[in-house]
Amino acid sequence: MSVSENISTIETPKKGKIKTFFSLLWSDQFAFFAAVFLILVLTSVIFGPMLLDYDAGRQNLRGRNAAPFDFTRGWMWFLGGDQLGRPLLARVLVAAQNTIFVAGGAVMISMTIGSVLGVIAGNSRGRLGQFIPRIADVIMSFPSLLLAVIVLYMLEPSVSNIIIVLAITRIPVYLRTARAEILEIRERMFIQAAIVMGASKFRIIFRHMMPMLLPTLLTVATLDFAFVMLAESSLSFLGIGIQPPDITWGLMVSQGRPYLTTAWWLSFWPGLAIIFTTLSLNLISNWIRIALDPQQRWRLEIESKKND
Amino acid sequence: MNKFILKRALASLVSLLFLVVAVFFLSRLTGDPTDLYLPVDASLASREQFRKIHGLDQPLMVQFFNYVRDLAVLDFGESIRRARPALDVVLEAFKWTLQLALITLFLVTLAAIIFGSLAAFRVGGMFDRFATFFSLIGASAPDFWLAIVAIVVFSVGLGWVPTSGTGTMMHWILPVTILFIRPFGLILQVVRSSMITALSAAYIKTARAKGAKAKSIIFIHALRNALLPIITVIGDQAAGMLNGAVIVETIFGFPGVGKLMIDSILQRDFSVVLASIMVTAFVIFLMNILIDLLYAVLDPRIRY
Amino acid sequence: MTDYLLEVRDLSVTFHTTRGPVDAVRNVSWHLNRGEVLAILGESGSGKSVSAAAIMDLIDMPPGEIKSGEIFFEGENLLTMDQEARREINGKKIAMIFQDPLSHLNPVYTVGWQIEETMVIHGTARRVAQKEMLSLLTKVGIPDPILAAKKYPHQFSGGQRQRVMIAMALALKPDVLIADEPTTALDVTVQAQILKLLQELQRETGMGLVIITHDLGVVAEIADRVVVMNNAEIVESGLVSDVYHNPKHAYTKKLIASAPGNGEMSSGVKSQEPILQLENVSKAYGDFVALRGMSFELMPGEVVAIVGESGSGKSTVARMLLRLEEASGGVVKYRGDDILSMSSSELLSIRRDIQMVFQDPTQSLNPRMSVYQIISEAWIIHAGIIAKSKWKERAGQLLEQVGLKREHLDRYPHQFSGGQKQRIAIARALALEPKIIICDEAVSALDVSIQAQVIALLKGLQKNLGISFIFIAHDLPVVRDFADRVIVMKSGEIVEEGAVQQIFEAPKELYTRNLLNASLDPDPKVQAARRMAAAAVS
Amino acid sequence: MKKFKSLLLLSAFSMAAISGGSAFAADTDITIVLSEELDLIEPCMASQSNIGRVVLQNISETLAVLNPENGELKPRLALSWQDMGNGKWRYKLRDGVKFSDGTTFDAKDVKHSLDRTLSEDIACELKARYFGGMELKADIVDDLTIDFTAVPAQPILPLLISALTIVPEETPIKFTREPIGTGPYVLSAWNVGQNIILDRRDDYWGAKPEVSKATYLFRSDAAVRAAMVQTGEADIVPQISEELATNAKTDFAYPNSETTYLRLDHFIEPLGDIRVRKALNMAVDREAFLGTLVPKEAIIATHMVPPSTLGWLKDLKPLAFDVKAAKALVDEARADGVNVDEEIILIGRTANFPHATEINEALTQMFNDVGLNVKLQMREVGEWIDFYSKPFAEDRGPRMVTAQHDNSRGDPVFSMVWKYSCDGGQSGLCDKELDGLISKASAAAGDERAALWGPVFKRVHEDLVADIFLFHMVGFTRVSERLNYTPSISTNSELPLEEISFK
Repeated sequence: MSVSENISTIETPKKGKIKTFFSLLWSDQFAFFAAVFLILVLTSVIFGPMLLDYDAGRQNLRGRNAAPFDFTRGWMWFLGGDQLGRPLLARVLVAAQNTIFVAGGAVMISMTIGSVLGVIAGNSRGRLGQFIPRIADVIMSFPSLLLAVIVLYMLEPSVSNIIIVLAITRIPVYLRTARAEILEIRERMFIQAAIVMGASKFRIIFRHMMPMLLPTLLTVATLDFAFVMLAESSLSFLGIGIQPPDITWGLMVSQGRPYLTTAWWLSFWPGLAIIFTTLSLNLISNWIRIALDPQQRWRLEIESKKND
Repeated sequence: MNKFILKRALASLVSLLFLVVAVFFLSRLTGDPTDLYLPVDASLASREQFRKIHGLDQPLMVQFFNYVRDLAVLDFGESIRRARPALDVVLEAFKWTLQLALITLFLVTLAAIIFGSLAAFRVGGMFDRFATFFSLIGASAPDFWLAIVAIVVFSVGLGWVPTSGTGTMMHWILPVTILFIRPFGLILQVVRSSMITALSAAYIKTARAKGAKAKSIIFIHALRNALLPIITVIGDQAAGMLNGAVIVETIFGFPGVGKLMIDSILQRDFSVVLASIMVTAFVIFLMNILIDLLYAVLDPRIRY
Repeated sequence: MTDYLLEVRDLSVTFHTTRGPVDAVRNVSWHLNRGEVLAILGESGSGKSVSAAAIMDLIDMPPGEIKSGEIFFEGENLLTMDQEARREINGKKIAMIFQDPLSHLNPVYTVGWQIEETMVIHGTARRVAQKEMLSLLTKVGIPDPILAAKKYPHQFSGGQRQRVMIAMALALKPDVLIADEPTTALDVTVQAQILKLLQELQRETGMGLVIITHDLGVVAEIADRVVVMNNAEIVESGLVSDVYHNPKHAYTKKLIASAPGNGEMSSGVKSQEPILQLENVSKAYGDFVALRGMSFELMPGEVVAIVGESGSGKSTVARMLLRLEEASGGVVKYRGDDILSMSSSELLSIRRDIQMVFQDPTQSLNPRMSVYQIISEAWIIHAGIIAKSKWKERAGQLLEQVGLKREHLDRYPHQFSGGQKQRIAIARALALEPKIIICDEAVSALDVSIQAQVIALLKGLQKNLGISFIFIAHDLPVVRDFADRVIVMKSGEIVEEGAVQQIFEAPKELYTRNLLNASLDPDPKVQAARRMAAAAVS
Repeated sequence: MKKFKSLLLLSAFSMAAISGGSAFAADTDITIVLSEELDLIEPCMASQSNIGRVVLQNISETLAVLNPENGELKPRLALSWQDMGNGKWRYKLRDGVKFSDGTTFDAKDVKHSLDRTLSEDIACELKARYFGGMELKADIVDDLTIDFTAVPAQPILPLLISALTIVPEETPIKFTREPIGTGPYVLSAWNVGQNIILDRRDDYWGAKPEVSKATYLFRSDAAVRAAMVQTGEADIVPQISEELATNAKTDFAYPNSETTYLRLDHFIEPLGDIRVRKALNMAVDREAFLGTLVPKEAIIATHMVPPSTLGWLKDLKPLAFDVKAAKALVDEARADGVNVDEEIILIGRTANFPHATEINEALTQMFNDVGLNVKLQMREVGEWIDFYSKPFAEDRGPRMVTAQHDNSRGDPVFSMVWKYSCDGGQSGLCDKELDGLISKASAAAGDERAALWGPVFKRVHEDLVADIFLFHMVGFTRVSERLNYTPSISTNSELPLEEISFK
């Protein structure tokens, strides 16, 4: 309890920020490997379609459902071939881009809109503060499947429109989180101090409230990222999601589903990619939560000391 | 208290009306059921006859006012597909969804609270790490994939449980298990973090100074304080389940409202879509009010 | 084996933290006899609570670690006992009460249930415990115990909550009661009552009492012996009067010297055109009236202290005149203009002139901004105070002015101690070159030695910069040292108003007198004399 | 702990309470798994395959039954029929037939059945599918004789009438949920969402079938359906996917009368150009699909209708797969100023048939390989139908629509009018000569009719290269080893329990 105050005044040798970051990351091995995996995913997001688009798309009907771990056909066939004779490894790597774009785009958009609305709702004591949460209620009870059908009927089924669908459905999450946080933050003493100093509403929101809100929103966003990825694959399963020739992991899993008993690898690898990505995100978000929380942080630091 | 309930009910009613208007007009943007319902080579005459029978030939506003007028006497219209009152169709399906949701939520809550609390008691311990890790893996897998693998393994391979359908208690095991996994992971995480907060609260120190046993510290002193966020997240999950577990219902042939809704959407059976949204939204709003009341029961500091 | 009831021997506890292992206590030894009151005196961070936590098995391991030492209770070493045996002792043989009873009582259970639980845990039947609970509540002076038992902690006042805690701790008539800062954050009159209650109960049961405190007054009032701790070690121990009158260690000397209420009192400032005038300012929350028509004036360079117990409305005044809340009625004139009716743009220029320092610096500084950002924010908001090129320089000056270093500019609030944080908050207020600073309990949360330093700082500002202060406080000795004029408030009204000397030396009102009497003097002899006097009256 | 146990017990009880006990099953009871729940059990909707599989010839019977092998009609509730000229046909009805409600079957029931099906008040699919574009009425001659008159005269009226399901005259003119019929089975329970149970009738007029009771279940997932036969939960699954059909003992392929094809929009460049259409046809490696994405039992199509259909031409040959020649055709068209680089959208329908998406993907690549610019869009049925059926959008670009057409009635008229005449709802072309050929063939009867359809097929396939025909598809049925049942082309629309026997 009172010990912490004592400690915080002790001068510490300044470790580089990056080095601290890595030692904190290394101290949670789960999170470390999660980070490594996410970097791999990110690499394939950036370079996958650039390098492998042709291989991933080239079909060969007579060589379909090639079994995995066959070393004679080169590394690209290591994970086997799909139902149209395309190398699965290349497809998984290429599909990373759309998958991450869909999830990332939806999360980004819903986070932006949701938190803007939530911040407005949290800051206004009048009608608006009452009205905005109702929007969240309505969106939450509006079935996402119907929304998907409406949007995709009026627009075209494409990656960007799927993003719109998923983004709309996720707005309430951020709206509610942001509003609840703001309601709490606005009672904090340093907000009052800023008011006393004459800070404008704008300044209070962006300079004082947002930095407090952001970590919470980011934690929610990481978890939501996983959720959106799974939701996208569910939409594909129901036939109203992304459609070929676009590919995502979710689509690959749902397309491979009929072959589950005859060629398990079709849905297994992309499924594994989804699991690993969501798992990594969850682990990383756990780690971030601990690393950002001064009351929890020591757990990591003790570990990192041990490892030094 | 009564004033609070009234206010909440009124707000919910407004939301519900909003929803009806939005769904009514938006769903009609997705096309005409006539083409879907009749064979592709049906004549123009039979198309027109169909539209007339179902009132689709009238201007949209007239359709809407007719709908609202009927709704005022709780007539939700008739299902085009099933030639029955839409409400009957929905309630029949909702019964299944409700059972499935209640059983699953009961088990999830029980399990998540027990495992989450134990994980929180020794943060970073072996139990904590494993509980977290496995709950995350389960929650990260696409559920349709898990469902089919489960059928292949447990029904076809091992023959322990029937593949699908309803009927005996055994039939419920697989769908409930699959439905269990994702909310379990999520609620477990919330229980864990909420319990960590509660267990580090000052009153826990008092309880320890009193000599209270570990079990009583966890489940009596900390748990009740930690319940509020847990109930919130359970409420969210329940809302999701009440909207229908589409995937599980589809794969396991469970005649729930989720499958009904997706089918009706794809078939443009508007009155069923509207009725199912209204029924589920009504129940969800009701549940939210109950949750707010439950807050006040659990935490005496909350008064409305 | 020892003959003491409780003995701590050579205890060393280390906490593993961000910056490596930190010793919480080093080789601490003390003992307690039956029927004795021992005080452990120390400032925050001195490690004064750690040995108690070790006795009660409350140290989380990790991050804590008991490096060495033994704790004997009735001749048995607690540290080598198994968990179950220690749990049996807790609450039954050794009980503990804490500072801030609101957070230490479980908010979701009735107080009756919580008191009963102590007994039920150790094997009393629920029905017997119920009866016992009611008599305990009566004993600790809770009115209408049957009704009170069904209430929840938040429905009680601070003093009553501490009484409930005491009832809970004494339920099984323990041999030792450890009280960790039991009266901090309570009003002076309530503090006096609680200490009296503890004394009575201690005499009645003959238990040993360990009282952990930072307050010399509490030590003087209640303790037989004192152990002084600083920086994880015991620096001095002995009988209370010996230690007070003949302190041996430099730290003890400094501590006694910095006790407030001994300095010279101000003789007041010249009466002139007031800088701030409050006329009939009132505030009501629904039916509850927090402030009933308050009026007073503030002269340039004057320090007006507003004192009163919690709920007296003293903080409400500050919030009104800063427009943090809208007043229900009245006028606040700043240099002739009414603040309460200003538009937000007019208000902006007033904001520059009237600044505030809040009670808790940990909360009033944005944790995500560096010290430089915190200070320079004022200049972003009020353009034109100084040129941007000089910000760094000026911020450095301000830090030095409040007794910090220039290098501290790039650090973040959590890297400072409480006193340092409050200095930063003052520097932030000074950045705007204000005419008036309102201090809302600005030194209440600080340790005495730091309190003295901050008051000295504020005094300097008053003298050198001619800043006026409205100094809101519940702690009378501090007010005595700093204020020119004192306003005593109760239930939203002014009870008495006058120059500091008049209030402290010749209070007119009974309420003021009671307030003064209840505040504890660090000198055990003075306290003893007061007790005698009080006993003689009753 | 004790509390916890009792909680478990409680939940177990609550589960037991919701689940009904399963009844004892006789070994002549069978279970059939359909792909989706029936919306209705309405005899006049029996042309919907899932309804037909339950209703047709089990609950409701028809006057005659089509033998899909040779296109002949077999008497069922009618004993005989004859053409009276002027579009009138006289039917002699079977005597001694009773409905399951005990009433006797006679001409009044037949008339009511027709009137009900044609009624303006309910939208019967039988009417839309078979009785559109004509005036049809029934006149009772005597109790067991009835006349049907169609204006204009329908040479294939008996074929059309064979689709009519017979209900008792008491049946109200609105959709029923309790169908009464003359069939060998009676609907004894419909637990919505769970199952439909048919029980064998003792007072059926014909031979007593072996199956005593049939329970219909509904599972939309093919893998689950197939697994249910494996686990013994079901006996017949009419539709499983080809990958799952791996067990020769239980899994049977049958032609399902569906034909997959790509409808080309001749009105829009470059699809208006025959060279481009030819190139598209030559780009498709149909052989490569067989045994991969399309079951090897499927037949490469040159017609819109399956081979068992009247007038089918054996000697029509598909355009051979030839990438080089196709490219040359495209280049030729380009040289003539046809905008062959225009993006052509290929519209597929999700879950239209097994592997619909993959087949469309594969087709897209094949088209692009011959130098055309084809992009795939998979749409859900409600959107897809807007592209498939008229009216087409005014400002549309070049489009191809993948579709599957079902003609199990043995006569091309059910296909060719709608798909190829200028007024046809799904026709992508308008060719006056073809229109003439179609109307001539439609008006003819007997052998002449068969002969007249030939030129129509030829015109479509060879002269116009109208569309891209792909395959006459097959379906797979999984049948439990304890049953004797062989699926046929009609399994797609009906599943008569009387054809099932036990080993």
